[in-house]
Amino acid sequence: MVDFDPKIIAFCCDQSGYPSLDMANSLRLNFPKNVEIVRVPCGGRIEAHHLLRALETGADGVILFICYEENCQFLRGNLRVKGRILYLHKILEKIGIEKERIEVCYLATNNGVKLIEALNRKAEELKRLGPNPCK
Amino acid sequence: MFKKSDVVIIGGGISGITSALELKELGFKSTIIEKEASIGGLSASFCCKASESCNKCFSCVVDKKIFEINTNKINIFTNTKPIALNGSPGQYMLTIKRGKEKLQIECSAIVIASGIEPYDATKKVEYGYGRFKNVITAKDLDEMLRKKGTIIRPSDGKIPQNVAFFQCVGSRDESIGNLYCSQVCCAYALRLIKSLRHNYPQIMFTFLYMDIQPAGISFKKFLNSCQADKGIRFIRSLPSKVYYSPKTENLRVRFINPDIGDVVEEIFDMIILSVGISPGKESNQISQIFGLSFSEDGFLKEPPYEKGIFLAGACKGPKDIERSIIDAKSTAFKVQNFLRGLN
Amino acid sequence: MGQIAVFIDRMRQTIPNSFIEKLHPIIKEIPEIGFISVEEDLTSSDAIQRMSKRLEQGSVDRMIIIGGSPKNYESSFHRFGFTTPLNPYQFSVANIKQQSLWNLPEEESLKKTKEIILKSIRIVSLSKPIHTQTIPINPEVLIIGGGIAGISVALALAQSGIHVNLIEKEKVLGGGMNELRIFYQDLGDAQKWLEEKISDVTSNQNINLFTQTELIYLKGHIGRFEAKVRKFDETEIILHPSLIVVATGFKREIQREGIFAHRRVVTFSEIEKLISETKAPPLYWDGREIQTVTFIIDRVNEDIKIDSINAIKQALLLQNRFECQVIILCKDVKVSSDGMERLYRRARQEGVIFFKYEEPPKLSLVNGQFQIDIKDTSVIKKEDQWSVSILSDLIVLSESFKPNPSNEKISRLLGIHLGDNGFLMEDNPQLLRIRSNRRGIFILGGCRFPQTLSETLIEGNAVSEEVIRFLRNGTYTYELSVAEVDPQKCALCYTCPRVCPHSAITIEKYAERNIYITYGIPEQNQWPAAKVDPAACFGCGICVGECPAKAITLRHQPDELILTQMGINYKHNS
Amino acid sequence: MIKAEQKPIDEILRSIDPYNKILLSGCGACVTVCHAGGEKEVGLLASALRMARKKIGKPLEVLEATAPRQCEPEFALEFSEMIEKVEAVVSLACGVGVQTLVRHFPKMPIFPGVNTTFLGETITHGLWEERCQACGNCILDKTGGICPISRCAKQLLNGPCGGSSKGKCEIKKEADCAWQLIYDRLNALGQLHKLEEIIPAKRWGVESRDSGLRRIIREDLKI
Repeated sequence: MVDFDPKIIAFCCDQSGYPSLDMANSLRLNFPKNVEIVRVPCGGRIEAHHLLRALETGADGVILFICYEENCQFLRGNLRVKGRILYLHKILEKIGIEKERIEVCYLATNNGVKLIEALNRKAEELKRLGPNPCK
Repeated sequence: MFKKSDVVIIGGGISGITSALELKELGFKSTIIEKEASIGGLSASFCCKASESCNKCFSCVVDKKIFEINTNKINIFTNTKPIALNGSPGQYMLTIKRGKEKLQIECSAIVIASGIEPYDATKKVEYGYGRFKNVITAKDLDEMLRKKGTIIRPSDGKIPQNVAFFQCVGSRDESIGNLYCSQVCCAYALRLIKSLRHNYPQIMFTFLYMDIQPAGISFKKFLNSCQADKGIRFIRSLPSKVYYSPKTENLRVRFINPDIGDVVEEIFDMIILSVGISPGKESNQISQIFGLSFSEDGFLKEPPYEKGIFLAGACKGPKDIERSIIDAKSTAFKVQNFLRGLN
Repeated sequence: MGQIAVFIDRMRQTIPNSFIEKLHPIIKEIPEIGFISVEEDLTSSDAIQRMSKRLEQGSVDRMIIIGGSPKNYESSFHRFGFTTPLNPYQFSVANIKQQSLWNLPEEESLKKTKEIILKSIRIVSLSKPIHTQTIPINPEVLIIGGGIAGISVALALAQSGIHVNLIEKEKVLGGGMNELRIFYQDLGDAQKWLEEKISDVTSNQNINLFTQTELIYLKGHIGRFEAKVRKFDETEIILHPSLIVVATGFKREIQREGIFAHRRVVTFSEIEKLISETKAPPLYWDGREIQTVTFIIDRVNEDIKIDSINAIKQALLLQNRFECQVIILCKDVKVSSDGMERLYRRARQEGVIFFKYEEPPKLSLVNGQFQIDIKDTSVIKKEDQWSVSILSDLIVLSESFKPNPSNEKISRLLGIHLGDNGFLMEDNPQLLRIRSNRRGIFILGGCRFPQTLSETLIEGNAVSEEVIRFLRNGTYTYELSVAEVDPQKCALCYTCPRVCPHSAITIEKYAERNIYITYGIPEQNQWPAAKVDPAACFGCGICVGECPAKAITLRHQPDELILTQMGINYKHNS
Repeated sequence: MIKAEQKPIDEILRSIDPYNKILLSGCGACVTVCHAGGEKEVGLLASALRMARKKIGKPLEVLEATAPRQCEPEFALEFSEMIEKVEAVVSLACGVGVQTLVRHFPKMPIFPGVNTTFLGETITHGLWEERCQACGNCILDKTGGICPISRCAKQLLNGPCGGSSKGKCEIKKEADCAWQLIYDRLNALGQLHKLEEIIPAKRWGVESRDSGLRRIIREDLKI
């Protein structure tokens, strides 16, 4: 295990991820050290190339906080991004990068605790995986 | 102090909030009177009950509405109660009391969204709520999940292994005089079970019920997925008594198991009572102030339209969050008709 | 580019003064900064007023707020006519409440705060103003379906002075409600009530009633729909509604195989009609006096409570008025409607016998009567659980509630979704039952999910309320924070119209084909490309994520903004 | 339209292994429509290639460009300036587009990034099916508008083989038997008599690719 602070880019859907983040902020929960928050209007806005760019430009892992299935404000955004992640995982596999570096976490508006748990778990996992070899 | 508002809304739960927001969109100014320190009411105390996908508990919708009302600059009086109503329809003068301070609000119409209370489970003595530590209500469990994020036995703080849900506690019960179905608890309890099963696959649940009441479009799909889950046992029988063993703090439950065809006693390490809905504590006072009558079941009864007093949400009968929102929208429509002089 | 104003929100003393003092020198180092102002609570209305005043004086053209969640500020600025020289999109928020900066040691926390501030300055430098657009909107509505749902909305809207076009494909109004004769609450006459409603509709000046009429196509979006309807005599009319309400109802279907094909197996509607039309006992059906009636419900549609209600109501009437013996066989007694538990208890007291079954009961014919064999599960001891045989003159069988067969056509014509079960719309809490996936189209009643009359009426009011909200001002204003297609790049691949959940994208001839013609392009010179209708777009960005040609941008969140948020300095990279 | 599928990334990586700076060229026509080589796929592949090479310690510089239609010489020539700067090109256009580049840039190594698969139709979003094999002599008029050359595994011209079972093909079980479809359609049109006409064997050697490179020459259009 390498001791380092993995850089995590957290994409937060404005409908669930960001309100949960706000909740976590007001509860003053402890975040992993190196997190970059990206706010998007809906999970469906997140494109595969954003995620690859994130890994390419220095992130060790990416986590997507999007709405539960059947609860997307825009009805299908979460399903669309789920498909993109599946496609992306295939690419990552081909180029020899652990697909765990890109992960989806489903949230509702009031899951601040779950968000922090997911982030901390992710940080631990990335520590285990070691730094991203492609940065 | 003296204020003016088109509409005064009594109660800042989900129905009150929705009414206020809709009335604002319809072009009317409204004021919310809430007896607690913060708005949201009962609906705001629920946690998200998603498992792998959304289970339609509507707690996120409530969250969004509360966010909306907080940023919408609607007059809200918290820690406030109405104490007297004067004037006539279209020109009411409502006196309210905040702490020791008394205020008066002039308004044209009043919406009452005083909501409901969960049934007081201590009244069902045989289940031992309040006496046995590991008997809690579904409401308590919900709060536990929201605050601590986990389910634990109150007696020892451990995650339970074998949990029983008792349905119809305080509903459809002649012995306590509640001759109505609370309409929400079947789906509510099953959602709780489903989400707990997702997070803690090791916990086994027993669901003791009388009849399963349907709850909307995808309920059938949801129920099928619950029934297919081997960790949830459905038993059509309401338990008669709960015994307590002080040593292990476990609970022995006596009920009829139709599969075995006999009265059985089983040990559970935790019992959740699916408490029903009862009329709000304040409804007596409110009925006096606003001159309202009660339905057979003790809920408030809609007064005639000309009075300019409207009911919204569950105070006129049990409703889930979704139906409360729809009902509040419908009430907002009636209020706007009244204020515009249509009938 | 002008300078940037900085507002620090202390969020009612959440940020300590000492920390703000330490922030000042850091912010002052940044060259683009115009001025700094500290507020106690920036979401309060007087603070916003002070803010606008301050912005009017300065030479700044964008601003950042150092404070809490951007969602709080955004909703107050976007909604309340933030009247400053600044466009509400030319600001960004440095959320220093995030990531628990306070739990860190001070030095680290200051460093991180600075990073966050610098990031939001980069974001605000990229942001472009986004304006609003207003379209006029006529108070005209199209209601599809003349059942009770459609009727109640039509009457409510007409009363508010809205012009209503009500189309119904049958000859008469009422739809499924025509089968209901008696209300369960007070046993009142449902047909009389319905007739009054129908006569209100036909006599109302504001309601344009088209019976035997079907929708054949729909173009356009909210505020500017164009609907063509065809009457029974093949004449076609074009309507221009601003909003559409879909209330096409559901279909009842009975599967009559085996013994259920017998003439004395009747449906709920048939027994309802028989009860309401027979004045005094005895009751006759198929030339035979009826003394015992058995209801078999929950064979289909276990999740719909209408059958339970009807069965209990009819059982009481049969028992009281016609001195019949009634037996109800069901899986669950569904009493989750107001007053139903009392009715159920009354039925039991009056002698209606209830059996709950897990396995479907067996039926046979014995001497012209039905024999129904069912296990009596109310007995505790298993060895005592005898199979009970009931002899019955009449069987009332529940019909299944099926989606209206025209739902598929409706969903295709209107661009609204079908759920998995064939009813309209998927079950998504955000839709609140009455909204469809398209802005300006509402759905209510049985076409979404069969439910009781009183619930449908409440929904009808809720829909009327939504409609009036839109039509109240005579205009509809929306922000242009939407997706936009670059017609030059569009490959016409039809990806975006297919994926747009709001059916806001169409392929239209609108782009210029000939660059010499710049203004008011005549039809023959237009070139097809995907077009997002800004009034119908919700700005979710799903199409942007899908477009293979990268021809679509989300105006309020272009790629460069996302990359900047990720910490990539966009300018250097491209 | 032409349908294509992106090549496996490892295959592309192998072909560009010796180079350190490449151009990734996309095409805005058919391959964009089938999500194989439009601007978005170019960006995605560029990132993936860069990352894969960085991982093995041989960083790769990738230029990205997308032409509206790579198979036109003028559009291909628009790449000239960029091609001067790189050591190799990976083209995500169909085989035609790749060869247009090859013709115009004789000295530049140019590799295909997609497998050009077939001429097909969109069934639903994300599902494409072959419909035409460009045989050069269309017989759709005789077969009720359903092409047995592209849709029958055995390219039979006169009725199904013995393997047609319950309307499905014996070679590919999930595919419909083309001759079943032809029969059903002609039946629906009331034109079953058309089946009585024997379709003569195709003269592949004369009208199709077996006779060598096919060309269309329009003297009137020549400049």
